[in-house]
Amino acid sequence: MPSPTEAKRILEAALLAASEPLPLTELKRLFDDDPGPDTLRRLLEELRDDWRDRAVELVSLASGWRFQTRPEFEPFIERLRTDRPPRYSRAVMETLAIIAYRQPVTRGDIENLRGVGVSASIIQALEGRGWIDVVGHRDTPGRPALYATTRTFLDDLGLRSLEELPPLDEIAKTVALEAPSAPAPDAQDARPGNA
Amino acid sequence: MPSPTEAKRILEAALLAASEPLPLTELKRLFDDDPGPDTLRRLLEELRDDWRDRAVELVSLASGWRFQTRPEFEPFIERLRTDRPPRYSRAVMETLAIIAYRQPVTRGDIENLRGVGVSASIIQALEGRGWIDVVGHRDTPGRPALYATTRTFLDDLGLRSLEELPPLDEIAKTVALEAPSAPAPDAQDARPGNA
Amino acid sequence: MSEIAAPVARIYGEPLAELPADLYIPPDALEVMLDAFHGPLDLLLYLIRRQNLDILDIAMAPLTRQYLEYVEAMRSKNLELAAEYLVMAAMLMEIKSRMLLPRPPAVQAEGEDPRAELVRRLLEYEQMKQAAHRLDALPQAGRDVIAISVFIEKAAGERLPDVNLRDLAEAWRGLLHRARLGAHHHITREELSVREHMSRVLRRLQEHRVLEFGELFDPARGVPVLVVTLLALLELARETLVDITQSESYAPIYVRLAHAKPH
Repeated sequence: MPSPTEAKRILEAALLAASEPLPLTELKRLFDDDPGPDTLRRLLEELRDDWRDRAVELVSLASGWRFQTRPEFEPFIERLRTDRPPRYSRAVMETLAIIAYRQPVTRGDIENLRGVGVSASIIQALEGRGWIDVVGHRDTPGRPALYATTRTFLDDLGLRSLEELPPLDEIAKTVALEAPSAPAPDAQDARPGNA
Repeated sequence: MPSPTEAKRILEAALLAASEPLPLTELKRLFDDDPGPDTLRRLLEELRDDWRDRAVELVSLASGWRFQTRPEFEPFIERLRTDRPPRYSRAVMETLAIIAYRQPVTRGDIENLRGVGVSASIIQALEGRGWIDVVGHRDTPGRPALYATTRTFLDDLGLRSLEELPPLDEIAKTVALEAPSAPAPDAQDARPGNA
Repeated sequence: MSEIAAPVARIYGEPLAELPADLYIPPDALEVMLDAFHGPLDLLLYLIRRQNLDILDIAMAPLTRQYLEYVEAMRSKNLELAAEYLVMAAMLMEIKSRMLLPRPPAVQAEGEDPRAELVRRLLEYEQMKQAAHRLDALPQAGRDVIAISVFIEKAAGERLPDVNLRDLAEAWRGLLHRARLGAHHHITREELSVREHMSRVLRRLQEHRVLEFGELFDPARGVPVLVVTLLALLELARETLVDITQSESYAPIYVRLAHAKPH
């Protein structure tokens, strides 16, 4: 465990860099030794106090902690918000890509491919946009919904059919053939005798 | 014009909330009375100093100023990330280097230099990332597209201008070869005094 | 396990039980050779650097010999050899032969070493290789540093993001990088078209619950669409997403969503 100052520095960077609120269960993974929820909470409260007089604040929400601008500074920030179009997060884009290329797929299929959970809000964002919908249910336990892209998706992307999507093997050629970085910092790569 | 402390607070909030680097011409719009570029730059430099010992830094890039995490802290932040962008293959990076250092170049120029064909997917990968774009066409048969690097390329690599690219290794300007009439059995390193 | 049983290569038709000592190719590396070397210039540079030869004074005979050994080794493994490698082989042999020829004084006066063009290209390529390396070592936004963009409380007037095909390709590239899907997922245009029709059939079955087999086909859209629709139906049946039933021979065939079991 690093010193409290160093720990706060790491927490601050992680929270500023995050695109979604981070719960304690996530934040503890920043450290080799789990500091425990009490220490973590105390550090976060100290960090919140450090930011007390700034135009950005650290807040604790139902889904975790996040930095956000203070409402009273919004008018200033509003002056800079020209007509830059907002962007979907990588998670949303990857989910959309999987549904487009592998349809019909369940949320479980998407999670398998992405290697991480797919939150309900991602599916909702795409459904709300009218780009995906449920076209059936797989006949397995839980009868999970099968998602597919819609006509609107094709129209909004200027496509006549899915066949006009960029070919996947072309995309594959540009990615470096290296082992993906192990999720755990000290993962042993001593898996015996398999490729 | 607010007090310097207040002005820095507003600048900090705007820069922390921005989704792209902000140039001085944008930042001045935060204030009712334009503080002028010199004052603005001084405030930004002070702000950068205020952040000196943190895991996040304020940097000046080709398109403006932005807050970003320091590379040394990436190992910590990586533990929470599921969305690392790809590491590009050597073919992609070599193509990028040629475009960066030799721009504007055609695909044919790149192929000559690398000695192999450059697939469309490599160009697409770099265009898709927003790192290169077409800046014109060479007036030769087929009118091939001329590629150059973009401002986003500089921003993403932490540079303010192409002049900040890592310097190229010196190559012998004139290839002064001894002209042996028979093939030398072994390489003699009797090159007369050139580096 | 350093034992090599079968001939690893054929050099000029002669089986080679072991690779020559100065031609170190890991036995299983030939397959990845074309990936490892990015073209003939890259391979030549490797050969030159491995022997600490001076690029400015290349000994053509050993270099040409080694290059040809590599090319031959790749060919003997029936690896698809890019034309560029053969062009380079021809160029090397030409330079070598020109250097062997005695040159009349008049020609020598021009002073052009036959290797000059090759050397120029090698140097230029090596320079760019190093440049690529250094670019890759720079801290890269998204990879080594993250741009900060905190949530703006009380965001006014929501605007929907635009998405284009590049964004989609970029998203897939990220997936590939992480999950290494590359090896197993060759989705061709034909497959994509089948998957599109799978979704279409499921959508129609949702509206109608049960459809007669023929109702799913639209002859007006031409033979290719009929074939793709049939393939989509077969795939849906295989994935047990639809039930296809027929009570007796020549009776109508019905298609329904798999879970909508009749009672």
